[in-house]
Amino acid sequence: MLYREAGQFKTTYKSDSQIFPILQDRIGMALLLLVAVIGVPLFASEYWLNAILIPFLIFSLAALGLNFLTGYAGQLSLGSAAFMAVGAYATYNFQLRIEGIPFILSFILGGLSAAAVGILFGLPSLRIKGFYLAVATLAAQFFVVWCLTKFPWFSNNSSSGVISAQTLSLFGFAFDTPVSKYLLVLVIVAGLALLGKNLARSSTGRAWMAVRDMDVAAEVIGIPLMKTKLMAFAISSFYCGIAGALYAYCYLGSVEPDGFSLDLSFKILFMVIIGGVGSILGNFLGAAFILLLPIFLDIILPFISQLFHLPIPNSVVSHIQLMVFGSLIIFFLIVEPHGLARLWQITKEKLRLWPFPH
Amino acid sequence: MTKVVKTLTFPKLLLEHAKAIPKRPAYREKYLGIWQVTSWEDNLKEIKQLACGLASLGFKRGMNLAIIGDNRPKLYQAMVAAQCLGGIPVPLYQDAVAAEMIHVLNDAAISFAIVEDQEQVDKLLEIKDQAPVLSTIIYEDPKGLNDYVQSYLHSYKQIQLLGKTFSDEHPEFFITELEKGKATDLSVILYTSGTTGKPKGVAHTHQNFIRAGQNSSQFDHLNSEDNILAYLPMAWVGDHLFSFAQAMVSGLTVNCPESKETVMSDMREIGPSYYFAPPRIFESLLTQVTIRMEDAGTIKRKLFELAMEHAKKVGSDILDGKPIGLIDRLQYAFYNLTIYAPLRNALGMSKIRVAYTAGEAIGPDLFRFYRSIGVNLKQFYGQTETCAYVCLQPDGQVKYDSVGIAAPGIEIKLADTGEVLVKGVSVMDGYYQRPDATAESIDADGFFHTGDAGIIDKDGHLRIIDRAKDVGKMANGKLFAPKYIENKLKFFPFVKEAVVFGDAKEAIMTFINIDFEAIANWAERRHIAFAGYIDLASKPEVYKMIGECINKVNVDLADDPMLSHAQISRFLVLHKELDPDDDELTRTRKVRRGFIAEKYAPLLDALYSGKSEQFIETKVKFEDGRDGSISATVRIQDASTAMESV
Amino acid sequence: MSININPSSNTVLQLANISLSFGGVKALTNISFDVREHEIRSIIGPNGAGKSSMLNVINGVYHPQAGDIYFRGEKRKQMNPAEAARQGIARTFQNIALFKGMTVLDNIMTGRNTQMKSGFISNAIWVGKARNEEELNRHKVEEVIDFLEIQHIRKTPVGKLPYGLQKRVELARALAAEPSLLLLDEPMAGMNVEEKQDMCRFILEVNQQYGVTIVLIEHDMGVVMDISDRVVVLDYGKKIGDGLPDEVKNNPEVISAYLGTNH
Amino acid sequence: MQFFIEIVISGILSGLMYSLVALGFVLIFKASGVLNFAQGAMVYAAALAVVGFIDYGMPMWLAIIAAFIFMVIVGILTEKFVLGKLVNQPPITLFMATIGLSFFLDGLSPILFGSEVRPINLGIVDEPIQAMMDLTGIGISKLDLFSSGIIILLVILLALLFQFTKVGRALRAVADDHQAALSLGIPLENIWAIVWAIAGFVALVAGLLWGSRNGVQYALSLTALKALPVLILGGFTSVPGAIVGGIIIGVSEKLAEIYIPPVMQDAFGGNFGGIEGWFPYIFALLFLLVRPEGLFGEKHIDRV
Repeated sequence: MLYREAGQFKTTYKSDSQIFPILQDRIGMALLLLVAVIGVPLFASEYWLNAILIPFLIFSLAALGLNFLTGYAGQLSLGSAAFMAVGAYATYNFQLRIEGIPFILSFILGGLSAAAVGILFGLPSLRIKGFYLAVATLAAQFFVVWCLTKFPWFSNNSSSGVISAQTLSLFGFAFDTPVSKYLLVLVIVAGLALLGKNLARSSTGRAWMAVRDMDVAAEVIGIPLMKTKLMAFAISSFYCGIAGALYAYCYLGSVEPDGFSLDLSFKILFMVIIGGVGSILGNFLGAAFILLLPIFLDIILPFISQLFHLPIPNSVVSHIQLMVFGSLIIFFLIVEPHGLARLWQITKEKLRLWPFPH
Repeated sequence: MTKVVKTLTFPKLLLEHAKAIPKRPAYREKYLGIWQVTSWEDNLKEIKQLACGLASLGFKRGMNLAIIGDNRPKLYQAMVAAQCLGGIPVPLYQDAVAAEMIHVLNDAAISFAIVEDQEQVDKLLEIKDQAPVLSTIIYEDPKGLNDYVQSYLHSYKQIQLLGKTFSDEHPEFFITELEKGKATDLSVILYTSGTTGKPKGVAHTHQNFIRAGQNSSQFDHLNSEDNILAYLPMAWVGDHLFSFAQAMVSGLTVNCPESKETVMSDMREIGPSYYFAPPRIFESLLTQVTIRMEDAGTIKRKLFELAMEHAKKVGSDILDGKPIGLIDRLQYAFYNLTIYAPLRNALGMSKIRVAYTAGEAIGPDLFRFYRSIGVNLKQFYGQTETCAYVCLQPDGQVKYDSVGIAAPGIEIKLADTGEVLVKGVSVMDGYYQRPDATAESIDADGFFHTGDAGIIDKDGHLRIIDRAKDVGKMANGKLFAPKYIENKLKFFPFVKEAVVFGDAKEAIMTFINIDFEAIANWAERRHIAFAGYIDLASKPEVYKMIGECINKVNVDLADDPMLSHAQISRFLVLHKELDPDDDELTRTRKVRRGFIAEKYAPLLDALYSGKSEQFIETKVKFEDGRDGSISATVRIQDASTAMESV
Repeated sequence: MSININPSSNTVLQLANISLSFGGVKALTNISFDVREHEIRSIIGPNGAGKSSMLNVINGVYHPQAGDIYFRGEKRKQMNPAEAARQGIARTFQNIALFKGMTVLDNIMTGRNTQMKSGFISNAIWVGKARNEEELNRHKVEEVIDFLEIQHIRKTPVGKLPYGLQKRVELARALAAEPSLLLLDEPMAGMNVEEKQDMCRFILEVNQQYGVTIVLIEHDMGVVMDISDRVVVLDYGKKIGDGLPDEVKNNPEVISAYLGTNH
Repeated sequence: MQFFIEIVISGILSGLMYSLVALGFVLIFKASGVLNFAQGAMVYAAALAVVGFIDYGMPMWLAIIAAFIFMVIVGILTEKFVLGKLVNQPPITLFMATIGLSFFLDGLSPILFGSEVRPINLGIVDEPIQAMMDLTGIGISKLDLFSSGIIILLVILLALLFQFTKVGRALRAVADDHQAALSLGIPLENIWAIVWAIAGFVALVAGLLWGSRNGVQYALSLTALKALPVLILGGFTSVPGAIVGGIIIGVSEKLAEIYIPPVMQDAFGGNFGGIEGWFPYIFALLFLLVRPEGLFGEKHIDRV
């Protein structure tokens, strides 16, 4: 309806292969970024920054990481949290043990460590497929968390492996206020999202999708399976690793290995499913959804209980949350396997065709 | 805007643009997925190479160059290339079958032909023996032709390479040849669609088309910022005026679609600022709109209907800049945001400044629809012999039933037979090598006899009622204007074609051709099962519905004292679609009434003899050129006539 | 698309005593034949004769237990699909093997992956090298699209396409790799007459215009006899005929094999 | 030595418990190609149902029957409203759906039957068999032995069912070829419903046995994680695989528990207990790298 595409013709492949080929989308994106960079810091409350926006961005990044592996390359992983943990702990140790290392560098190194671990646990994908692989990734989940708990070195001998993040500072500027942390996270996540999008639309991304959709055919047209799969594992883990580092440094401040449990992995998986497998945007939608849902339930359930005069104890609330999560996953898998991203896509199509229905 | 100079030719205009606006796009062509741009300076380069190449093959001043194919920059360039050498481009209808081309090739003594692709090459090879003069065929798209061995076949590229070397050897050749060109030289020969008899070549001089182009460009303030979509046959005078003459004069950009199938989407992409389409295209677009809207949700459809009503109310007045109340304006603005603008966008008409239609009378509702949603649709009048440049509708004074006022540099008057006579800049030099025919149509005072009957209303607007020769007398001696009635019928979305008979008869009969798409849709929504065209055409429901349309027309006619006697008394729905390939329509889809009367004589007799049905078998030409025949028993029905309103 | 000619010999591919079996089941027994430069070589035979297995052996999807393959004079026990692709062997599959989740354009672009060298980092950064490479290959792909006349479905997801068009897209993907040897597994299966005519036209043009050598599996005898230079006949995994179309047509063994099954 | 044997035996016994859960997975995977991650949640649900019904005042036997009925209903509903709606979806999608299902059940069952930890008393005490203790000095819990007995019984029962009943044949047919199964004149939906019912029953047994050892609590839901390595080892489709795999995992796990941590302790210092969380996975994984088709699985080729 707001789209006016007549006259937006492409005279080069460059312009034809832009991320947002339609002018109106470019404008919309620009506005969104403007709000995120200027509007939010001005108006958002501390609660919003700490409890919603920062984790939202971080989880989006983690989901993006998993989406590369599961959504694009078709390798289901249940161990994302483990790679986040590696990222967090590696970053912590680089900060701790290398005098005056720029935190950006330590983040990157953290990400790379995660990537390395990712490749290690990706190796089975060369021999095994599907469920076997999914189960195999659980090995990473349990093993990594166990290692971080049991080897005191990782947590600098703190009890039960808890680490508390050092404050990040760049050229003497310390990222210690919610706003500064938010902006830092925003920049990193936005940047990585852009790189991710480029990857997804490049030959790399196509190779991933080819392997996902039909590995035999992919091999027959000359796509090396091993390289492609391992790269997916590496890049995916790298993104998760960075997300883990941000999780520790910009969100929680101090984390313990058990914080990166199987539940967290599932949470991220759900973000991907509900957001949309094989989509960049989807990760953000999914993260927002999964994060806001509990908050929403906390608000709505007491209201309902009053409405029907039936008391709902807190334990039940958490159980209801589980149920809602579970049924939502099933609902989305049945109704829209491609998640919110596809829904958005459909609405967009409708807007483009307006006033016509199709 | 260039001044009219006695020596001005199209090649010289090319030079000017290449100098003045070298980087502006002259052509865009959707090819390999993107719009490939040819700037004016490159345009000059391309044309120079081609011209020199042609010259090196022996193409000389005064020769004619046949051009056959869809609208392609290279083919437009070929026209200029020929003109640079003092040759005359002769565009042919690309969808004509081989046999139809023979006449033109021989009549214009074509020795050189530049064609688009294998399809056209094959046609020419097929008839080469019947066109003895044809000695060189140049094709643009080599696809599928690489194993063709004929020595007289050359690819466009080859020729341009030849041209490069040639112009390196003779650096001055091109410019000197170009300078020799005079404004009074022939610039193009366009063959009339030939409603009757063999097509005649209409010869125009450079100054004819340049002046027509200049005046009309000034009339609508066209400039190098404008965009037009070139999708109508290059052999048709309209395309030559819009996509060639006006483009060469005003330097606007000509955009060529990727293929026939993609015209609509390509139009959406380009969003032309200047657009021409014959009424039938505007009509089918509207039909699509209505059909697509029918599947919309109730709310949306309601909104749409409201918007359309409001548009009917104030739309065209707003476009004509008439004073409108604030509330109405606000309403219109709201609907514009929610419906009109998106609709224009969907039709690819968002950026249109000026849109024209001509060739046939356009239905009032149809016409008003486009104007009311903010598309500045206007009508003009002209024919091949007058560069399609006789009358234009000025902005602000547009009426659906007129074709506008005499265009700048044109003088019109009516003969006492009612025939429209034209004199002025755009009148042809003459029919190519047909002084006899020329003498018939251009009288001593230099007035061209259009063969159209018309009247001039109080504010000087010309109104065409019919072909002069078709304006006949009925048995009772009263006026009979079949086309006028046919058009009224065709204004109904369900009627694709109508053929009205009654000359020297006591009653008026009509054949109806249903619009299959529209009626099929109509039938489906009423759960009327049908087996195909013939079956659908014979459905009682369809007859009933068509009957109602005809009654409306009769009521309409009754209002007009001059024509109230000329109401339709009986009708039938034809069992096959009238088709140019069967010579029932001209290539420009005008009905050949006489031919049809003969071909369907049994039906016509049945109409007059009061039968209620009639069996008939008819020859048809299938798409692939095979001959066949279809037969059906056609139902005939009486129409209810209306009382004359006094 | 480039013409890729091997001057040394005009035999591109030589299969010597190939035997292949799955578990106990014998798919191919002791089969030998050769493929010459620029020819259209057809493999025919009743269902389950092992035709597809033959192709799978040629480009290394299956690995024969016995026999040798000589490709461009180079002897090898078995091929490896990816390597075969890099050496200019492309193919289509009997039951379409397109990437369902991708658009037509992307599917065909994957055919260029072997030609695309830029690493994932420059891909991620996108500007410069990676991007130019992308555009270069896009142009190549668009040429293929133009050649196969599928402009109008460029950006449609392949899943949404009718069968005939999917087959065409798969051919496009194979052609995009600019192969010197093209393996076509029943390219016309399940097509209507018109689609078949088009497909024939394309195959012939690929063969003539771009000099691509073609190994063709096809059920439609009319087509096979029309367009192939030489024909191999398989039956129950054994070679029962080899030669010019006419020779094969009149080979009694072949006839009997076909009398049994209805083709 | 004696100690070693004791470990091995207890390994076997606990391994059989794993097998029991794995069995549930295998049944459903064989029939409908779904890796039912919710199997653990079903165990939890079943056990909760039993104690729940007891709390509602039913006698044990009735509670068990009621629980079984409950499980059957859960199974049928799952088939109807989850998997039934996901036919022709890629297996991964189905798998994720079952993850959702497990969340749903983990939420639902405590709401229905209460979430506080409760014991199940099968009347068998969890203490070593004295006689054997005296004889060999090896202590084996009666409960373990009883459980093992039950499990073996169950397996035999299932085997018989598969071999000698029409349903069984249909089930086996459906495993390798849906069309063939249809030809037996049993609609797939029914077959799947039956399978889910059986899986529910297996879950119930598992729930009872596990529950009677360490009480009915959320941890039961995690038994799924115990079964998964067993599955990689034994293959998703093989009943014997599940049994043998379970035993192997059980034994190796127990041994590892005893022998690995001390070694590491010497190497790095600190406490390295609790390796059972990951050891089975790494173990199964390494095994898989050597033999991708698993214990009894057959090599399969992609037909193209």
